[in-house]
Amino acid sequence: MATHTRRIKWMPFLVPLLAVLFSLLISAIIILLIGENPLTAYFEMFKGAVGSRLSWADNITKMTSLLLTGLAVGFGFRAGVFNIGAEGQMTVGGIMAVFVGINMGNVPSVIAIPLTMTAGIIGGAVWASIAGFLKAKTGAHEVISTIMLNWVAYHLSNYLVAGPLAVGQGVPKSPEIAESAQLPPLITVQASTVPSGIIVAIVAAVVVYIILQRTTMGYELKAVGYNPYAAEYGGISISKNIVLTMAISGGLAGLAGSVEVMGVYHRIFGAFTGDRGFDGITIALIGQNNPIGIIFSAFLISSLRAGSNSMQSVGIPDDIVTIIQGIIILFVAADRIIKTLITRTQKNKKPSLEGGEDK
Amino acid sequence: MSWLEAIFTSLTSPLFYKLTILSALPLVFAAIGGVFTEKTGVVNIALEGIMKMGAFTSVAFTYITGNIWIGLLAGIISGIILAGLHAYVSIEWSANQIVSATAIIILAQGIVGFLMVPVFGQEGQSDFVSKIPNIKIDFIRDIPFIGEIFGNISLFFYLAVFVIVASWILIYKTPLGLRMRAVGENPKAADTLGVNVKGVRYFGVIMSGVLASLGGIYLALGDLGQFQEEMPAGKGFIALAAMILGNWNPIGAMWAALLFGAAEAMNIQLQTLLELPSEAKALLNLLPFILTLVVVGGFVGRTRSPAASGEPYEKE
Amino acid sequence: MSSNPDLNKKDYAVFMEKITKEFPRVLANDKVDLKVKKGEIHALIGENGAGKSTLMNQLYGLYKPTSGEIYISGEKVDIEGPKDAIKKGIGMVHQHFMLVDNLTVTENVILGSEETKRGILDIKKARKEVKELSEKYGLKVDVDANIEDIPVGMQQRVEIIKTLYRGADILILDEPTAVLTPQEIDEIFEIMDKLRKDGKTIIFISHKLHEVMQISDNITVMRLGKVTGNVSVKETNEKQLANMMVGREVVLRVDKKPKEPGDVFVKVDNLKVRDNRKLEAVRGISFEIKKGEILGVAGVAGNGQTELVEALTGLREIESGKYFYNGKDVSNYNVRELRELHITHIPEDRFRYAMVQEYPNYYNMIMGRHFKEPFAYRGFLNHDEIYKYSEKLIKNFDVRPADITQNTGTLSGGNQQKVVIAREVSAEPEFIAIAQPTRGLDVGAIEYVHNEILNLRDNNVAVLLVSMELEEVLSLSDRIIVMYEGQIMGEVKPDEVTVEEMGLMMAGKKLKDIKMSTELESHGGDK
Amino acid sequence: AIMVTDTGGLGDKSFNDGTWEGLLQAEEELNAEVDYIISKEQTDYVGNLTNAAQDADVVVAVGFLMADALFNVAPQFPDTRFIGIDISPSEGQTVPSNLALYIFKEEQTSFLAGYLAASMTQTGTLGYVGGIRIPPVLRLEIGFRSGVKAYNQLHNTNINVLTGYVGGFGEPAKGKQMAMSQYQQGADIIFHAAGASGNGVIDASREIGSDYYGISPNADLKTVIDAYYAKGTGYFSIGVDSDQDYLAPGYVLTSAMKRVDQAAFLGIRSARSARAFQSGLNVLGFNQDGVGLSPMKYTKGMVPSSVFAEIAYLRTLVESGEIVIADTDETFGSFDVSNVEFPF
Ligand SMILES: Nc1ncnc2c1ncn2[C@@H]1O[C@H](COP(=O)(O)OP(=O)(O)OP(=O)(O)O)[C@@H](O)[C@H]1O
Ligand SMILES: Nc1ncnc2c1ncn2[C@@H]1O[C@H](COP(=O)(O)OP(=O)(O)OP(=O)(O)O)[C@@H](O)[C@H]1O
Ligand SMILES: [Mg+2]
Ligand SMILES: [Mg+2]
Repeated sequence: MATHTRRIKWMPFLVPLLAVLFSLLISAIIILLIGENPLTAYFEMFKGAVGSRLSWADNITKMTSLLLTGLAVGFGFRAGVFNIGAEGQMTVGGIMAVFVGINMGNVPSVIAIPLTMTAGIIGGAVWASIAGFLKAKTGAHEVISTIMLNWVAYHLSNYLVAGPLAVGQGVPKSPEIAESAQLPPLITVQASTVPSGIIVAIVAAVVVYIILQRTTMGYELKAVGYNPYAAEYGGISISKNIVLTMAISGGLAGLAGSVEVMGVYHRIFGAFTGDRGFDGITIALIGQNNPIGIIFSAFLISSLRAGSNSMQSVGIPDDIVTIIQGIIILFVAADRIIKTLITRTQKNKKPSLEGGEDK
Repeated sequence: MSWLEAIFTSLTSPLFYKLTILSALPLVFAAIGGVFTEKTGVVNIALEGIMKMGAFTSVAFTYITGNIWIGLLAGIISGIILAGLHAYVSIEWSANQIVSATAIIILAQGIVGFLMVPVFGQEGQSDFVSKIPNIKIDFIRDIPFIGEIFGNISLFFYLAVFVIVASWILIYKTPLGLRMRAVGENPKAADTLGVNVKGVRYFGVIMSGVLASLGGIYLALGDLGQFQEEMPAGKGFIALAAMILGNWNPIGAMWAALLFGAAEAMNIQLQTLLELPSEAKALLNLLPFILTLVVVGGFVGRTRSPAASGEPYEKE
Repeated sequence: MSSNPDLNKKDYAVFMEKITKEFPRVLANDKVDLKVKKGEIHALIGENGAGKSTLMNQLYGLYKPTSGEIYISGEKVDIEGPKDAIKKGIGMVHQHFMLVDNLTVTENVILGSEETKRGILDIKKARKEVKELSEKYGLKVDVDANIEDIPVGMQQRVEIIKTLYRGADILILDEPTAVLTPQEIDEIFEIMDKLRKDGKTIIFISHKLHEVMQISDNITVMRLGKVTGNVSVKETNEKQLANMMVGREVVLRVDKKPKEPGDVFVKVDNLKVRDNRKLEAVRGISFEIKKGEILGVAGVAGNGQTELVEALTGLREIESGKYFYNGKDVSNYNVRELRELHITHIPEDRFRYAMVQEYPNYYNMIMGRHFKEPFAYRGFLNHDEIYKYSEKLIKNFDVRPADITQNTGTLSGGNQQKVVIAREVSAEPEFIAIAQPTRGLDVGAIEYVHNEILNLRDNNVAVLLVSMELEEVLSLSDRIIVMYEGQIMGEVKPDEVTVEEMGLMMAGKKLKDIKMSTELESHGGDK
Repeated sequence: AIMVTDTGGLGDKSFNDGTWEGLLQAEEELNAEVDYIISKEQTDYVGNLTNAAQDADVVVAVGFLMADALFNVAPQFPDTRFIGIDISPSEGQTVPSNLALYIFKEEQTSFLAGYLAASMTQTGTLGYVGGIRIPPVLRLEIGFRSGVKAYNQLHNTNINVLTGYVGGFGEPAKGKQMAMSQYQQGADIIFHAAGASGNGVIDASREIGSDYYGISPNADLKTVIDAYYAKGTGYFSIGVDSDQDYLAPGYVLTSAMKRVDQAAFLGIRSARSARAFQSGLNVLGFNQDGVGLSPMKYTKGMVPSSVFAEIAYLRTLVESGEIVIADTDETFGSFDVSNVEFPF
């Protein structure tokens, strides 16, 4: 039997890599068209992303919440749930972290930090569980309910920071959480810090990976995601697992909220999530819903965004970076295009049908 | 005025019904657009991005040419192009449709942001341009109650009525519609009967581009006469919810949009009629979202999506 | 073997020459020749995965041959796609139904060949035409019903009407009898015969050799992607066909040793169960199964058997009545609780219910026990044990390819079934409910499965065997109940009942009424 | 001087653009070198401010969302002077000595807007549409209602204000519907403090107004004014933050402006002299030309001069401190100007 499509082991890495490359190429044309030099632009972008300690701090700060919301959405996808509500869950997570964090004044960090963080996780988990519960009990589509819950969370947080939680005159914002509840910075570069939240986020990714790959819980969640009928037949409760999936997914988004509060802002204000919940969808899908892949995709997007600020300094509009992101994601979606190109170049190299040169 | 009085006053005033329709209009277009694409088995969560692009392009071309009809046409074409891109990668390259649609949303945002200053000379929003005029029909205006609702109403209202009726007929009464439903449910079965699966899917996705862009154009050129970069401010996603709540049926989508619109209208009317602390008024804005949650959770429950929705169809 | 060299390509409705079809990792057809004469019923048989469907899909334009040529009525053709095939007068009824669930029968039939009146579907006319067709060939269908609401037998008939509606002269029927009852099969054969008399050519794929012998004129046998034989029905017999298919001697009769059953183990008392549409599907039935006994359940599909099995395995709520297991009332225990009590289940729709297609074989092999030692410990999966266990099962049950890491969904249908059977049989059952265990399997696999079922019995397992294959029920069961409209028509021993009596019970006659009328007859009541 | 925008970006025709105008003014009048950096998301602020601080001796930050970032970055660069526009410290927060903050007495400008609206209404009902209920918006609301209250006290009228909150700054469609609802309920002049949502309010005034006058919505200013005089009544909106009168000439009665350009210019000017730098919180009111009504380029002719006289007089009272405008719900309750006597 002839095997004529050889499996290329590093395909999972090659595809996103080439997606980035192609997008940069296409965007280079746009940059040329507006009369700028793409090489300078990309050099600046690179510098802005990883070129200095300051850019690393900026980059990692962005990456932390992206990674967590990416995990949240990706986890849901693995279990067959489209959690479009990470945004709202992150908001509620942040709110809960503030509620607990501001009361941690006399509590030592060893207790205050886990307590505040847990509050965020629970907040997000409970918020998401509403959608999970509705889906399990009445079949209400999670896309509807999470979208609605996003709006509810949004209005709620606006209400809180301007009303019951408000401090100060000009700014609708909550008070700062107690110092003991703040995440200590890993590294401080001038006013920028590399927040230790990144460690929390990476640990979360590893935990999610283990849950999915190594535990019976993961086995059951994935089974429900792939084929709920089979899961039920195998003695796996669908409704329990849907609620559980939503809770974990929302918990991760809630963690994103609390880490952002504890490590970056130390408080909430209206719309403090900055669309991270929606970014999570992108991150999850670029990372192919794989926790380890999501670490890389979060870093990719955070680097692009950090780099875009520096690109401005050489006259490139910030929107170019948004366009680059769009093109990258388009190529990730249509990874076939790239795979076809790869196999075509492979074939040109050795135009025979026979495989066998796999080493 | 008490709450009950306010609710009663509101329900008996023609304005409540007019506001309901106005809130529902953009959702109706986009949600039926969603119905078209998902009926053929392609998920398109990029309604939001297409609406934005349609809104932007229509105002941009109106601004440049001074002609609203060119603006309208350009807006629709922009929707077709974006949806066409989504269709191309989804249908030809079996792209993950959610990823692709996400890319479309981001692209729309990037392109619009990039073009704001070159086109309008400013970010954030355009100047006011002339907008698509309302249709005033005198004999309708003279009818009590009804006249206040429909006597002076956007052209898009009539367009929406046409779209609702026409899409229902198209989907449920024509060969193309039958093929759409078959392709979205079981593309392989349709294929074995010689139905052009790809062609039908292209049609569905492109129609979603046309309709979603109309939703955006209504907001910008039909309602406000201005483009704002934040448009459509989440309405594309609410439309997605309306499509699901309407069980992937144009009439259902219309009812879902009207439900949402009615809640919004009630919120607005209550704020006007009631003397409440400003906190309470701010919180009244939750009404449409909570009502939708209650309706979907408590009354509607399970909806049935086209079985092959979201799945690429490949031969061999 | 008869391949007549004198005949011209023109005399064949279908002439496929040296067809080769490669899939990424499989050579599905290897220089296959198929010659089908005009107006004949030509049977195509072979093991699971032999390449029958693949060959036919190429004839229907769904796949493009890697190489080889196709002639229709002597004319060389290049079939671009199904549309093209339909134009050339080819119709195909696929192994897996190609029906759109939420459309009506009429809509399914006209799809792709719709007629319109001023741009609007002319459903009225279409209904009439479909009705006429169904009457002409005796294919009873409810033209207005949604596909998802009609029984499989009717779905099968809809598939045939679909091809006739398009005016097909060459009909490909890929395993049309796999899911039908004996009565329905007889009906289909009558229709096929009628079609043959109308001058239509039929290619008929089946695993049931007696059917092949009964209806076809010529037979092509395939094995491992190649043609291994080409015979006329008159010159062959079942045994020879079986050997050609499998490449070895096959025992077509099961060898059941007599055995004294043990104590009553499963007891069902006045059980009532509702179906998905909330109608009562099981209407108060009672029976017992002893240890080491096979209780057969015969009946036409849709008479409550599925719901009964689902109720006994925890998948469906028991409306009323009692379900005792080993003396304990286990009514409405959930699936997991019942599995913990060593109740296992081979469901009817294995592809949908019994496996996660996207999971590798090693995961599917432990489904249902995935949380128990040795496969898991304190919530963590023990992959070493899982691998070891599934290697063993794959070897024991001869799943091909013998690769535990392959996703189950990528196996051939027959091998997917083996995975399910292997798992459920090896899960140390004390009571096993088996539904349609050999549906779609080739003779070699059937032989294997039958032996496994008998082994269970001999190991003192209580077995509930639901099958529409009368022969299967009769040869395997120790006792048989016949279900009709959710009730038991009678309980019989396989050696004390005639096929006719079974047939009458399946059609809704109570056993005691049948006995009475036969008595009347023998006492000369009917003169 | 380098300006760091908030996520609104340059070209927002609002705070960022206004501030940039202040910088340009400084370039012209003070020979300052000016540049800007646009922030796209909240996490950009710290990095952008840091980069700016490395390159310039004066850094201007725009928008209250930058408050925390600014308070973190400023101490890192003691030799650089920072100016925060529309930024105030939190309770108990000490302002670094190299940081000057500028906020506005929004209630002062909306007070005049309220008084003007009350003078102009023919129906005795006014409207107010807010965006999100945040402190500056709330101050605008209370200032507006204070203006109406003042008019009621001084003229013995009983004009009331219908209020509503859109719940967002980017939902013009909803803003418009809210305005339609208030107009229908009797309001003829609506003040908005709703950002881009308020454009819907402005559009509603034009749509309903032109329909009422029986003229085209695109009719020129003269036609609008003639129609207003012919009818004797009309429909108006009132803009906010910048001069929005031009958005719908003849329909936008006035705009309650917040002069961020002035703040930026004052800030840069003070930062460039060694001694005059006013670090800490600066609250700009009428006195510093930090707030005020728009010049009413299109609508001046519609307003009786007696109204302008009253407004000018009230403004002097506020400037001299004789009247303190309410800016909270509590102070609103006790706000009382009934003892004021116009000298004419
Ligand atoms: N689309 C496909 N891609 C890859 N391999 C395929 C595909 N379709 C069939 N095969 C493989 O080709 C071989 C022949 O399959 P085919 O379905 O033709 O068998 P069959 O004779 O119809 O078997 P059965 O009796 O089980 O229906 C099998 O090994 C199968 O796994
Ligand atoms: N709304 C406010 N929020 C915070 N601080 C304020 C506010 N109003 C006044 N202050 C503080 O009080 C100080 C003195 O205010 P004062 O009103 O005398 O100043 P002003 O410039 O004369 O203003 P006005 O125009 O109202 O007369 C201000 O510099 C400021 O620090
Ligand atoms: Mg921009
Ligand atoms: Mg087959």
